[in-house]
Amino acid sequence: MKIGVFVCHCGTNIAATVDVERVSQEAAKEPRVKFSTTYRYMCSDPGQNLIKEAVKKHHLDRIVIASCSPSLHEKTFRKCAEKAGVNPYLMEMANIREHCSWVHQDRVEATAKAIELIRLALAKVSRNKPLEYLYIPIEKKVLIIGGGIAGIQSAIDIAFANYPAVILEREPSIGGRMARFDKTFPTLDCAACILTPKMVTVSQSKHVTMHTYSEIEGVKGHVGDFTVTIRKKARSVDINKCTGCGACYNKCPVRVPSEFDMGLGKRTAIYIPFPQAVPNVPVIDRQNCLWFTKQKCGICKKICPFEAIDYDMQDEIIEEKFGAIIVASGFTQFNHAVYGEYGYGKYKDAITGLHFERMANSSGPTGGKIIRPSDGKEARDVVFIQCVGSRDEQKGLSYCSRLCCMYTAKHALLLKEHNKDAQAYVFYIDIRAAGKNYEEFVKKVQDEYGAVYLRGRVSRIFEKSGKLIVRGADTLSGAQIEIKADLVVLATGLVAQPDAPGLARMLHIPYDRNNLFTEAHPKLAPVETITSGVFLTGACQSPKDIPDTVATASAASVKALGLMVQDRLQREPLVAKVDAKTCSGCFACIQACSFTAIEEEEIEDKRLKKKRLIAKVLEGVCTGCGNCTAVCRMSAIDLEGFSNRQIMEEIEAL
Amino acid sequence: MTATEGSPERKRGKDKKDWEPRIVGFLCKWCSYAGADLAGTSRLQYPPNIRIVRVPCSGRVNPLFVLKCLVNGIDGVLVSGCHIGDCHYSEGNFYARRRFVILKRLLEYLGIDPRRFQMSWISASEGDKWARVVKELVEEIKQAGPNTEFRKGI
Amino acid sequence: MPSEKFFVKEDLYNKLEELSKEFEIIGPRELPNKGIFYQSLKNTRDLYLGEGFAIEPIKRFFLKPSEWIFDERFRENKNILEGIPLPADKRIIISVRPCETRGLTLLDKVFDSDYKDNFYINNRKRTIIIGLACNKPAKNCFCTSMGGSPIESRGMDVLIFDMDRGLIAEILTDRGRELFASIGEGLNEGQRRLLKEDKEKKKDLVEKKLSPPEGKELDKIFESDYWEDVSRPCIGCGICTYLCPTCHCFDLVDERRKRLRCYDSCSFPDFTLEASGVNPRPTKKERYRQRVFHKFDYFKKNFGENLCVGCGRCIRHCPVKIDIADIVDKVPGLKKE
Amino acid sequence: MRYAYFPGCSLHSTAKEYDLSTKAVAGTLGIELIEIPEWICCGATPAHITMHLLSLALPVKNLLLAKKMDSYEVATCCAACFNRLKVANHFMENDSVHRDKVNEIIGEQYSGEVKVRHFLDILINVFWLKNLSERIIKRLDNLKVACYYGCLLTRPGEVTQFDDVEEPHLMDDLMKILGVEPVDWPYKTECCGASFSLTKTDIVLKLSGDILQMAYDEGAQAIVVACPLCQSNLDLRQAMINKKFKKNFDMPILYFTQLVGLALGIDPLKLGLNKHIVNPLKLIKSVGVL
Amino acid sequence: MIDRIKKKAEELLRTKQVDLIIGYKRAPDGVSVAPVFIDKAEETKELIWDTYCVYNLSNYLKDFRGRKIGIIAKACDARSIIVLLQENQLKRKDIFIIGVECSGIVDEKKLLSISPQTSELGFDERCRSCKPSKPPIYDVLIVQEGQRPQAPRLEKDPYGSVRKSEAKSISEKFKLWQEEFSRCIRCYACRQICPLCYCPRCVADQTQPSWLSRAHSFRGNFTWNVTRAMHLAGRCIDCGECERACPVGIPLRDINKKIEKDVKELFNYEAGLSAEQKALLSCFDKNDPEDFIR
Repeated sequence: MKIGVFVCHCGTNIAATVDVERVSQEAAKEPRVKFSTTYRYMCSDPGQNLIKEAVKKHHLDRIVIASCSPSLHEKTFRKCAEKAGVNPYLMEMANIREHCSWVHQDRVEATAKAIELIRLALAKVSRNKPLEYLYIPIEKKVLIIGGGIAGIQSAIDIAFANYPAVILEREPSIGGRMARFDKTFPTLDCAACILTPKMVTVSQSKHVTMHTYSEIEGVKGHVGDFTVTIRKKARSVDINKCTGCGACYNKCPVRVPSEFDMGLGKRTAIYIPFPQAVPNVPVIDRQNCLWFTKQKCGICKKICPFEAIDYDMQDEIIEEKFGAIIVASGFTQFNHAVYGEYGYGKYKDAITGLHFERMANSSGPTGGKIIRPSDGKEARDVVFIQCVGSRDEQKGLSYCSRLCCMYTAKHALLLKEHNKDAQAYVFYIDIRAAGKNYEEFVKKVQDEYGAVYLRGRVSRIFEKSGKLIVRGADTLSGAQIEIKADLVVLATGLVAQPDAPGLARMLHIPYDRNNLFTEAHPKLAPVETITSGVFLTGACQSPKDIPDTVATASAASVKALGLMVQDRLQREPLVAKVDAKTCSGCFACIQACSFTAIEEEEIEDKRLKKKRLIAKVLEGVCTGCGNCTAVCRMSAIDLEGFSNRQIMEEIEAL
Repeated sequence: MTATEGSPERKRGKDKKDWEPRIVGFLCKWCSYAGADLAGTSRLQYPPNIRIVRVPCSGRVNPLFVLKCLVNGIDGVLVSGCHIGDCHYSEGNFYARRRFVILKRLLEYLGIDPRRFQMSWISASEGDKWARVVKELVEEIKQAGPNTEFRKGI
Repeated sequence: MPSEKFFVKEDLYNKLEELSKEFEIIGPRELPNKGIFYQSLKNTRDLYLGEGFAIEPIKRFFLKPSEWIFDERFRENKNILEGIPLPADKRIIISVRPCETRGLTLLDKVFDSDYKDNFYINNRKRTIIIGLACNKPAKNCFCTSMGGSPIESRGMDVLIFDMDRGLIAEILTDRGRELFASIGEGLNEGQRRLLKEDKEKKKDLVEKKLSPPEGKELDKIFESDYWEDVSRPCIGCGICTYLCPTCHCFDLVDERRKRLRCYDSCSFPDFTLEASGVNPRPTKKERYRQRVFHKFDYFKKNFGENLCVGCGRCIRHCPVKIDIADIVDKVPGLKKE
Repeated sequence: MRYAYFPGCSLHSTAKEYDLSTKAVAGTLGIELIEIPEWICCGATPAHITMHLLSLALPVKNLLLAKKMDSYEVATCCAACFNRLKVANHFMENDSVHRDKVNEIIGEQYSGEVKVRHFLDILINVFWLKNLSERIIKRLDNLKVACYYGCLLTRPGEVTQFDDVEEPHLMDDLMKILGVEPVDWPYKTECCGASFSLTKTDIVLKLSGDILQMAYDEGAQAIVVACPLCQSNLDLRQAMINKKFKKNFDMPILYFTQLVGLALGIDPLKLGLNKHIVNPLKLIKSVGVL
Repeated sequence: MIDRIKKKAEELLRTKQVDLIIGYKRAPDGVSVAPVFIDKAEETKELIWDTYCVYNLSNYLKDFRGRKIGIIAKACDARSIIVLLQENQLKRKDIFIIGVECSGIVDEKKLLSISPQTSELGFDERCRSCKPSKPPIYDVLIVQEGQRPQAPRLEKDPYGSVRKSEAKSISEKFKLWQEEFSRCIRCYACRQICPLCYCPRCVADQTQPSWLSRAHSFRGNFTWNVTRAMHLAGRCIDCGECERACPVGIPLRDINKKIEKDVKELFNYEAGLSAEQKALLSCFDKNDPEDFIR
């Protein structure tokens, strides 16, 4: 073993308080050290060339760099070692700058400590093993969980790069929450007009397959090799045969409240959620269909010209492999029934923003007329209440949902458009309109559309002779306000989907106490998670409006495509490894591994001449935390790069 | 060179006066090691008695490492990791916390001065806390005195 | 110079006090409800002269449980091996059982024959052994069957008999004579007669009898399943070997740039584990059979005597009550006289 | 069922009928109410506005008196007394700073071990409505009332733990058992002006007026209350309200205990029905109880 | 009671339900008891059961992996079987547990020192604070008829002795344990007798890296004993075999009880309750104590 020690001056950063020459001489006296020198800037090109020449000249096989912190130049010196013909993992650094020269002024003590730190590095490097980078094959396909605008945009970007994407959507059609909107702020484009073309491009793209009316059952494996179990719920309609002619759902006798229309309108048992549904294939709601409940009717099957209806279709479980996963599971609304002040949700005329969207929508249940759900009369005085659930630690959410101020302003505008003598009153705490043209939009609603903005909270809503009496305060004028409103629209906040924790556990990604998925780093890695290969987009990470959602969708797609373009993913070889002879199969490591990166493996034990189970590390999944090595009583499992021998050698040299 | 002899530069004073404590710190590379780096970049001064061993996570530190250090005559051992909830590997420090409370109480039960083995949570932005912890540690170990329990190699 | 001396305990204690200036005095000491252990006695009154048996034999003062063999220094880019200086201070080990000293004579055959072990030989030279005859052998002692007896004196410098009124020391070697020159006085007729009677009485005190098999008989049953059955309860710990006055297997290991010699036991699973991973004695059967054959077959072929002094320690301290005498006695195919 | 009864100042004076009817009902149903000997003022609103410690020490003194009667449950009718006793228990149990200070003032150790129940709570959750309905002799049919809970009875929710803070319904449930039809009206917990009655009477006239108006609009023939202050604001001030707002309300303000008494067949005079400003007897005759 | 055990063992062997029965038989010295391994039905008459049957036979299960084994198990032995099941060392279907109701086992070392007059029956100190007399897991239970000398239930607080020694000063504790550990001869009987020490290569035998010094110095002995205790944290079910097997009388149970107490008080975790239990050090709780962390 021939070790080369290279002590860096780092200009004066080190040389000022550490006698680098003497350190280099002392290091030369250490056992197994063949060559030791100093240079002003070891990380510079001349410095690195010095290393390369020294390696050639003295046939060095291991290198110790005494300079700055590894978090700065570990990669640099590893590449330099590789170019010099030394395995990159036979190089160790002694941090004699941040941990020595900068923090100790006494020259004698600093020099002594620098020598000891080099001795530690020498001890460690003497036990290093040459390691090769790990390469994991990448499955060239991306799974997108959720078919809202986030999922659709991701699918379009992935398909654009000619890589296959699979959209997994729980509802019968893609489109998500946005499909229910009427207009979008601030441009007032009709939501369907800007969404449907994207849905069509997705449905026609040969790179995108859609599993609608399907749920995710389980995820196994790791980046590059995710195995996902999908349950395709029985649609009772054969997608390939059905042309979407609509004969069936026009004849179906059943009328039940439509979830898509938030219960304002009705739908049949065999139905498509909304006219522009993609795929434009109906689904049979087995809870309400007369055939499934009472074995009666069956009209749809009879009149279907293409025999697409198949009552005894069963759920289908399929397994597919993916290289990356984009989570776009979206949001749901805060349940305003927790507020007694607003009547615990018993007033039919106290609706949420989405109800208003459905009413405003021309293809909605009310054909665009803003009416009072209780008696169907057109609503004249409408009160909008902001921050319902948001910014309320007691009964609601601690965070601000970001976009309610904007959609309420839009609603106030739509109200005026649909009924010119209607009057909107908006109770708010602060108007948050930070996006592009957002503030101007709100200003326009206040000035041109006469919306009355009252800064104050509503203390009570109660019904009196058919009207909703809204009691609130106007803190700017100090007056107590009482408005007899025809309709109250509650701007409920955005919360995570109810099954978000379940999905997070399946994907091994962390989530915060509001069940919103946690990003790898709030500033520097907002669309990634600490589980490599799993990316986040849209409101499932935190409430977002459509522009931000589309932006994060494209960002997540780039991250996923980053994996797709490589046929093999290079990974640091600093992963755990099991010594079969020593492992007793107690699997304390499997229980302790937070990344389920260890599996049971059956081997033929020569000594006992029997098959037995031992632990096996999945190199792709292992993040190298080393927790299993500390839990293993017989030290059968060891971590490359920070192995027991390396650390124990460092301890001996202390 | 074993700790008992120590490097030639460091005098092996027998009595407490001119004895300098030898302390080892197992620092997790994502938080505490970065915290120590920050202390460096902010030029915070602290006594040179501590030697840092870099580990990927506080969860990597095996109780036998701490035991090996104490038994080799090291005067003080510190294990430092990310604050609970910040761990880069999400749960490493939870396991470390549970493992080392057992070891610490056992060592104390067997007569090892509790000050000799300590733990701390230091995040990558707490350079000042790192300098403070090292100062306090050196002070406490100075009071605890040299590790005579295992020094004489009995 | 009379070969027997009579004196009382007080004289012995004072003599030891005086000798302790020149010699390190080692003797058995009783630790309440722990057992009797040989320790270097700071105050000679702690010396235990009763009937009990020390748990660890005096083997550990000659073949030390663990000792550093040599050290490695690194000077001027060269690795230099430095020997460890042999201790020179003189020692007296007193109140030693005859079986233990007889064990030493067997160890001498190993460490002081064509293979010279300096550490062992140095320890033997610098130690004077004063034995104490057994008044009350334990129920698992069977030294008489192995050629020994409660009053056996081979390997001792002086053998002391504990008579009820005082102690009679039988001087055996010059070192012993020199030591006991200034203590007590010669025997009178009555005491000599008492001594002879006491010797006769002690000879047949040992009840447990065992007729050790001949080497040939053992070889015949090397492959028999008998060894599988008797070895099943064995848990593979090191008690019987470490506490046996005659077991002398050791292991070499390098630690902290120094080489260490320490006891090893044939019952440990990886005693014969080879670097290739092959273990010629993989199961308890081979390992226990090795223990019996080494004691009653191989050693006899090499050195003419059985490697067992019948002290009964391995039976007394075996956690699972394996009785080697009973096993050897009931070996299949042994012709019973 | 034995309780240490804490009547409170109103029930010995302006709200005598509440006391009479409570004792009458309890007596008929066999609920033993033993008045706490030498009970003192519960502190009510004036105390906790002026000096918080005083507003805790007074009720704690009463609770200790009850404890000496070795009955660990206090029954009370007045909403203000109920509120003060509950708040005192809450602080003495959870807030060690106040506990030590109050114990130091009183010179005895107390940490909230005496339970406090409102009589309405006793009727519904201890005596059980089922048993009560079996004891009903005369159902008060075709009588429509508005149950008015006021503020102190239910708030603050986590301290009183009495009923739903926004939508209380206990009195409504009780009325149904008596055959009375409770009106679903929004002013169950609206403010009646409380102690402004003396200092700023016009506020009380406005607020109580709104309550009367709402009850009238919802078709209630009378308002049922459980707090002497609500009763006096709605009953005593009704004439002034009529004069000021040119209304002609003739709305009797009854205590729930009085209606329960009538249903149990107790003589109206024993229930103090003759002590009201707005005479309820006319309404009762019309309903056919007498 | 013993004939019911014999009958059951004999039936198991005859019907081939098990290949081997592990039980107790009289030792050659006629008084004490030794483990016995019976594979022929007629040999089951050798089986005995009395207050000398101290061994935790589950220690031998690791030698017969994969074969059908019948084992006689007291309450403490059964608890160690549960831990072995929890750690995938045994398959429940391979083990037929003949549960035996036990009322206390004799401590032979103490018997030697007790003079006959005292009424003490020399019961093992461990049996005095043993909670259940019935094994928590068994296939058949041999109930004890008639009254056999019952081990007196002494201390209510099983950790009384631990708390006493915890209260001592640091130097006092160190001196005590230094003296105890310096007597250790590293025979590893405590490891070999313990049913939970089943590692194919113990860290004590490993030299790369050399976790602990093989030298018989206090340094090596201290490391060995702490390593053994730490590796039993949350696993040791206090069968007391280690202390019984130690030839030099080191109070090993005091060490295990200390960790057992801490683990119970800190994490409310008890070893050997159920085979589905998670290993103590392989899980954590959000609010584990961290008062000692700066």
